[in-house]
Amino acid sequence: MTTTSKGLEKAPIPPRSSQSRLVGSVSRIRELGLFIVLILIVAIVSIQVPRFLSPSNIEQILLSIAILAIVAVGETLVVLTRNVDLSVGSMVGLTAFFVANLFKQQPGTNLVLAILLGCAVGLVLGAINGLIVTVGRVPAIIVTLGTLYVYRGLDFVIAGGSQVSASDVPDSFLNLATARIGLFGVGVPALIIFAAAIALIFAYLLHSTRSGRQLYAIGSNPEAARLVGIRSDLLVFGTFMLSGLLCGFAGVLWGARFATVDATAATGLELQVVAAVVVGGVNIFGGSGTIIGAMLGAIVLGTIDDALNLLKLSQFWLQAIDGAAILVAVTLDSFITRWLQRTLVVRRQR
Amino acid sequence: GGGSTGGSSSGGNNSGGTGGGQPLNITFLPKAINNPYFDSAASGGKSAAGELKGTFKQVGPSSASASEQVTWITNLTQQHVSAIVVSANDPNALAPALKQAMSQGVKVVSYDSDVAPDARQVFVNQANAEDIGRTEVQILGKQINYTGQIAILSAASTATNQNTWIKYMQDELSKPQYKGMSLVKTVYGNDDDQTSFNDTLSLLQAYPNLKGIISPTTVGIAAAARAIESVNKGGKVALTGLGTPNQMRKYVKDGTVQQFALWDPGKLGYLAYYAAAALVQGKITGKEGDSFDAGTLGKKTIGANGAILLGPPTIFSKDNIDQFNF
Amino acid sequence: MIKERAKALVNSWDAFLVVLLLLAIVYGSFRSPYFLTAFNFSALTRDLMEKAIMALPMTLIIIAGEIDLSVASVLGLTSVLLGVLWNAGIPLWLCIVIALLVGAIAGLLNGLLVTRLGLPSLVVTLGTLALYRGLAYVIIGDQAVSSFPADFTSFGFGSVPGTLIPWPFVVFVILALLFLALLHRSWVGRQIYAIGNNQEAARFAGIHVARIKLLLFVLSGLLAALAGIVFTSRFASARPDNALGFELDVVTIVLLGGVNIFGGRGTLIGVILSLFIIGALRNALGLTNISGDIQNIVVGILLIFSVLGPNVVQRIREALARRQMVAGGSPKKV
Amino acid sequence: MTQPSEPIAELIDISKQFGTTQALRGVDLALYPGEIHALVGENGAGKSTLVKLLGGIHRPDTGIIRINGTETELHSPAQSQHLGIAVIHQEPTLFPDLNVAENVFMGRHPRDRFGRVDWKQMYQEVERLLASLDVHLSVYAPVRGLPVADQQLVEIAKALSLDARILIMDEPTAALSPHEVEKLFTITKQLRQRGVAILFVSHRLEEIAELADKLTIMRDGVRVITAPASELTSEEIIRHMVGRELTSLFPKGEAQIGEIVLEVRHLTRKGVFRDVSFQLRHGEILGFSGLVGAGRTEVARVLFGIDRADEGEILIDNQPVRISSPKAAMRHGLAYVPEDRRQQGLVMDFTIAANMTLPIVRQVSKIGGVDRQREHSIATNYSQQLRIRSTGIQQLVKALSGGNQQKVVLAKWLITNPSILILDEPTRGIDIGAKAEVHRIISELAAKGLAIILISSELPEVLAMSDRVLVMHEGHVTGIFERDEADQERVMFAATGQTNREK
Ligand SMILES: Nc1ncnc2c1ncn2[C@@H]1O[C@H](COP(=O)(O)OP(=O)(O)OP(=O)(O)O)[C@@H](O)[C@H]1O
Ligand SMILES: Nc1ncnc2c1ncn2[C@@H]1O[C@H](COP(=O)(O)OP(=O)(O)OP(=O)(O)O)[C@@H](O)[C@H]1O
Ligand SMILES: [Mg+2]
Ligand SMILES: [Mg+2]
Repeated sequence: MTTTSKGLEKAPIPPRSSQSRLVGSVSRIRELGLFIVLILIVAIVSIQVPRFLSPSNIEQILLSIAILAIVAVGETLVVLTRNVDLSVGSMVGLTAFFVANLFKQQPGTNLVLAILLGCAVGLVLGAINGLIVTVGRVPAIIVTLGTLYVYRGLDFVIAGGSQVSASDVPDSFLNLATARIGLFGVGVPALIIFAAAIALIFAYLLHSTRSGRQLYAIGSNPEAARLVGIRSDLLVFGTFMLSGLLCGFAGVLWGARFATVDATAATGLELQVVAAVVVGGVNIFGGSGTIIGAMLGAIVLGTIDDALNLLKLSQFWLQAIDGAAILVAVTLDSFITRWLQRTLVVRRQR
Repeated sequence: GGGSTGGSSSGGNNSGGTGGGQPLNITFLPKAINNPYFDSAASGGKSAAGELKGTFKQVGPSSASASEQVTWITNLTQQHVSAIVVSANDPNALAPALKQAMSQGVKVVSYDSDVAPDARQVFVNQANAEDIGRTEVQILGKQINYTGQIAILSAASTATNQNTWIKYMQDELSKPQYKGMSLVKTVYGNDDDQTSFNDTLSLLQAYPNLKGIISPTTVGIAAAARAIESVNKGGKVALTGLGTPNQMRKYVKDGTVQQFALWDPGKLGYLAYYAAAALVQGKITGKEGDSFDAGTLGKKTIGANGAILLGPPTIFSKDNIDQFNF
Repeated sequence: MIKERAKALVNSWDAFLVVLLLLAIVYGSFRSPYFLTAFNFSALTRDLMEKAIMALPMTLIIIAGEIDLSVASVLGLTSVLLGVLWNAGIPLWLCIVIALLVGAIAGLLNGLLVTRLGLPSLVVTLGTLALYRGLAYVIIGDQAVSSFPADFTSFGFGSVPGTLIPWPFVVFVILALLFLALLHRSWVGRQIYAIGNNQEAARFAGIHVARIKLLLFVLSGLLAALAGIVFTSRFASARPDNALGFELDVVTIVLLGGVNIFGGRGTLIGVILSLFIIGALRNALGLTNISGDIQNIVVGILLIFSVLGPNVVQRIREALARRQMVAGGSPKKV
Repeated sequence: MTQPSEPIAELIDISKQFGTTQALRGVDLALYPGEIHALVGENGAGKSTLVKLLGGIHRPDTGIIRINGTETELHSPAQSQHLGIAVIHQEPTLFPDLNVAENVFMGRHPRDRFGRVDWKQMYQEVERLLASLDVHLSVYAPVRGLPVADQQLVEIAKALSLDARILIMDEPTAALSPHEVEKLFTITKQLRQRGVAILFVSHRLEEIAELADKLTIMRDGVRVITAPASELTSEEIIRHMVGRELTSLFPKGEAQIGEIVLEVRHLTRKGVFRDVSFQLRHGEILGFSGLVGAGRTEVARVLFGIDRADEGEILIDNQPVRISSPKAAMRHGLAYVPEDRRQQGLVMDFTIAANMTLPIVRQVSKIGGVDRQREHSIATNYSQQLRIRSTGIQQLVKALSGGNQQKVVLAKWLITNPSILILDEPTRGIDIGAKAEVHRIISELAAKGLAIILISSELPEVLAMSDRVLVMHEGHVTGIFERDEADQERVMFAATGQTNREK
């Protein structure tokens, strides 16, 4: 079905200049800027605390953001289409409780079944969001702000004051979060592998499928997307479903990792996720950004937190510096990106 | 001004108090609802209500917030409940609203976490703060042979009871037998599982030689236990504090935690309900020396500052944990 | 002219909100005998005032196409500052002035980052949400100040003598009138709408886009500080976690008020109505001891249905129109 | 030209109403393979509406559409595309965040045998396509920031890549330079040769004369006449369009040329234009000519305080001035009608009145707020002067046709009562009647002593309207010609940068 301009007079392909290619890699420059910020942080901190770069610490950083990263993948998809999903924290919390409680109520539940059920719950919640957005024509921020309250409320209704503790769930479930998988002869925590695999899969889909590219188109100019015949509603609905699905899976992992689950699990996660996504250079108004960028964003934020901890700052300082770090990171990133653009692409080629 | 306000409010009580026969319409207002600890307390309150043929209700914010508690206090005041039993997120923020409630004839009992003394009639104290603080340090000291770095994982940095306990812990640590132990850091998990969990991991990363952690909060100790276990440091880093047996059962059995303490929150709620009922029925006014019958807990007497003490906490270990279910 | 306006009002969002408010009140009075009392309305109103004060500039900021998520943190920061300064023996009026100043500076920083560096406000204020809240913790540590003079605390908790009108409500009414005039009457308001609708065209029309946005952020910081003072006074307590999470409530109020999150559309009247709708509903539910979570479910559903409902009605009407007469209206959606 | 027997697309008795506006009334139109059908008419005549019906964007209220002889309901753009209809819309509908190549192939990316997007092939295809248009545009460049002209070229490439049997172009040349127009025409003719049916909307009569086989003229939503293009003279076309005789298209009047009001010395903005110097006098119209991308807009932006100059001086009334913002520029008596009315000129959700008074909203305010009465009278006045076709000044500008929107922008700046008026493509996309009016207004303004810079890519317009013509090429001034020495050849020579012998 590939359409070509075969009918037109065959013109020779003009020579490609490397400069013109660079213009096209503006999106890559975005990530480069953030990457430099990351390197700067790492360099400065590891001079102070050499242990910062030890494998165990790196593992700790990645572990601390793994669940967040999975949620951020879904959020990125949604944000790319000029929508937003603020209900992720509530969806994670609800599925986390649902799955943990399942083990508590029905002790013999099969692990795989529980995971699937958790994902299914997330999928349904995401589908509800998607339906109201696409069929109901309600702006996503309103819908998901509403379901942020509603899903959390449901969580409270289901949980009441009860709590699931570590002793209520089987070890096989808890092992999801602590297991290690051998990879190149090293034991890598399963959580990190889950997150990395999900990120890579979706990065690939976004880059190499038509639907993936169409998400960018929708976010970039919804009206034009309609004009070129993109089925925007279907795709937007799909991204909300995926966001729900990933939240469902993240909820399962959440239960496994923290073991104690009550109705407040993952409260406020949405702000962290949105922070990671936007620090990662995904345009909050849609149309540009990548999964890799969002992952970098999460890593940068996780690294900052870890660095502050290793520098043994009083905890009272943590939040303030965390906030300042976000500002510095995005400011630096914006300067670096602009500088790179200016030096690499002196003038647009004509 | 505190004394005079207290006087006038108790004067209001006297004029309004018509003795026994008052309907018992008592509402619990915990720091946050949907918290297992307060839920246990509520079940105690409920059984007391059953014994006294009163009504029991529990309302409150979904996350520990003083301002939402104030909203609830005004709500309850307008419904003219006969008593509010409150665990304060902030001792002073609640005071004006509670005083207003008292001025309208509503009795106020604080439990678990006190409010300003002039804003309630009695305080049902779960345990002596000094005992709790010192006992925690003693337990941990024994476990780590009185040597090494330790840290504290608290709830909110502004939680009054936590801060009082921490103060006594520090005092205890300054005694000579603890000279080999050093308190390296106090962190605040805000009674949130994830925060407490991550705080613990951060402690373990930043202080690789850490020997022990005290977490005098039920949320914190459970999250810390899971965190220690998740990095396979169970048994290498000692953990103690205040926790519920149900949450801690797994970790006690697998050796991550040897000992921890808690009073029975059910009994706390039970006692608080009885105290509120006694106030409503005019059996007590909140004066030091007043005494009342507290059902299965026997006769209780009001001590200094209008406080009623529940009794010493229970220390849980492998040997006794299966006898408890809360 | 007048007829036209009346007609526009009947069809408008604001009219819809008025109906909603009336429904909430009717519902409340059926639910609880304590609802329709002066004392209750006084309490209900008092409870809303910090959010109400912050919602005023938030409305303008969102109409201008930006957002300020840091308001609740500014509230916390100024509250703590007030306490610490007061504890240090500084006269109260000076504490208040300093707190307001710091609030304005906090807003200024937001504004500068947004206008000078061109960073999206969502990201900037997400950062300062953490920064300002963090500074509150840095300043006060594990302390809390509550030793405020009675005169000060009676402002937050007291009423205009002889009435049940809370003092903070008086402050809010004055501010609301000022903001109404600013947004709906003055040229600044016109420029704010223009910026929210088409920032570039506004710039080409000689509007100082950056300056106006800066002004709005400063205003937002200033009023968040004022809300902080009211809050501190009402609870007689300066704590770093004061008003934690209020930003979400404020945004919810503004959005339910019909303000377009992408800027350019909405009215202040709508926001004020929505404020009282949410307040009345929560109060009515609270009076019957329905817990906060269920209240949240109700508010969440209300938020969604307030937009979904009219959409559905509109679509049904369009579909019917198309079916009935072939020469129907435009099927183009808004 | 032999008449093919069967029309490939047929519109029969089509009507379409928007609210109270009857955009189309019983219109018939037939497109034949291998025929270029031109559609002309004043602004708001309903041309774009017709185009959108064929594009599947709007559906007719009544009437029948036949494609290939079968009655069809075009209910979505996708379906329309599927039936072989490619549309270049009047306003570019591109994805600013995506690069040129993806814009061309969005939704139809070439795929390899695993179903993955074949990026390499896509870039090659688009490069070939652009080369065939003789357009030098990087396929990797994001569309955001491309000048309107380049965006239009991307639109054209997109439509051509569809390889459609019906190609509809709604004012494709409005933003193009003569060279690009020529290239487009060549390709259009090639397509005609291959039997594509082409519908072509334009306001430029000379283009129609060159290209069209058949002509349909519309007025107020009604088809006035359809005839072979050769049978109608320009005068007849104009008469059918406007419904009256048009006295003159370029009514350049005599104006008293006065003192120097604006002087620009060695103005430079790095990487964009260099060493631009000129003088402008009261009553003078200074035309700015040049190819697309020559830097004329950039100069205007600097003059109006939107961008900063790196070097050089601006003098107004012989005083050096610093213009740091559009507001400052307005204070110095400047006004600027930008080239992109949707992005830069209008607030779409505002009424006509609010748009017109936006730059002076502060001045029409009293203590009590904006003086609605004064606003109303000002707007009504200008709306009448410029003959803006609307339901009233309270109508939202987004519901106006392109030409009427442009008039609103013009009014908005005339209201500021400027002494120097910069017009950037003021007649782009404006119908011939309105164009004559705009020209008349420009002349009148000059006669009143206003100094005018007229940036235009339409050579006849610049030549006819200007007292002097400044020509730019790649950021340099390559010539300034007096009215009598400026002719098509000289200006084009300078515009293509072939020596600046006239300096
Ligand atoms: N979406 C819409 N809603 C309401 N009115 C519309 C809409 N689109 C077009 N109109 C109106 O329909 C009429 C025809 O507009 P159309 O855009 O077809 O004109 P046009 O001939 O293309 O003009 P121009 O030469 O200026 O592009 C105009 O009066 C316009 O205001
Ligand atoms: N936003 C932009 N980013 C990068 N380059 C730009 C941008 N806008 C214009 N340019 C470049 O600046 C130069 C001058 O463009 P400008 O739009 O001023 O030309 P112009 O002579 O006004 O042409 P037009 O007839 O299209 O208005 C061109 O090389 C153009 O490609
Ligand atoms: Mg048109
Ligand atoms: Mg230009």
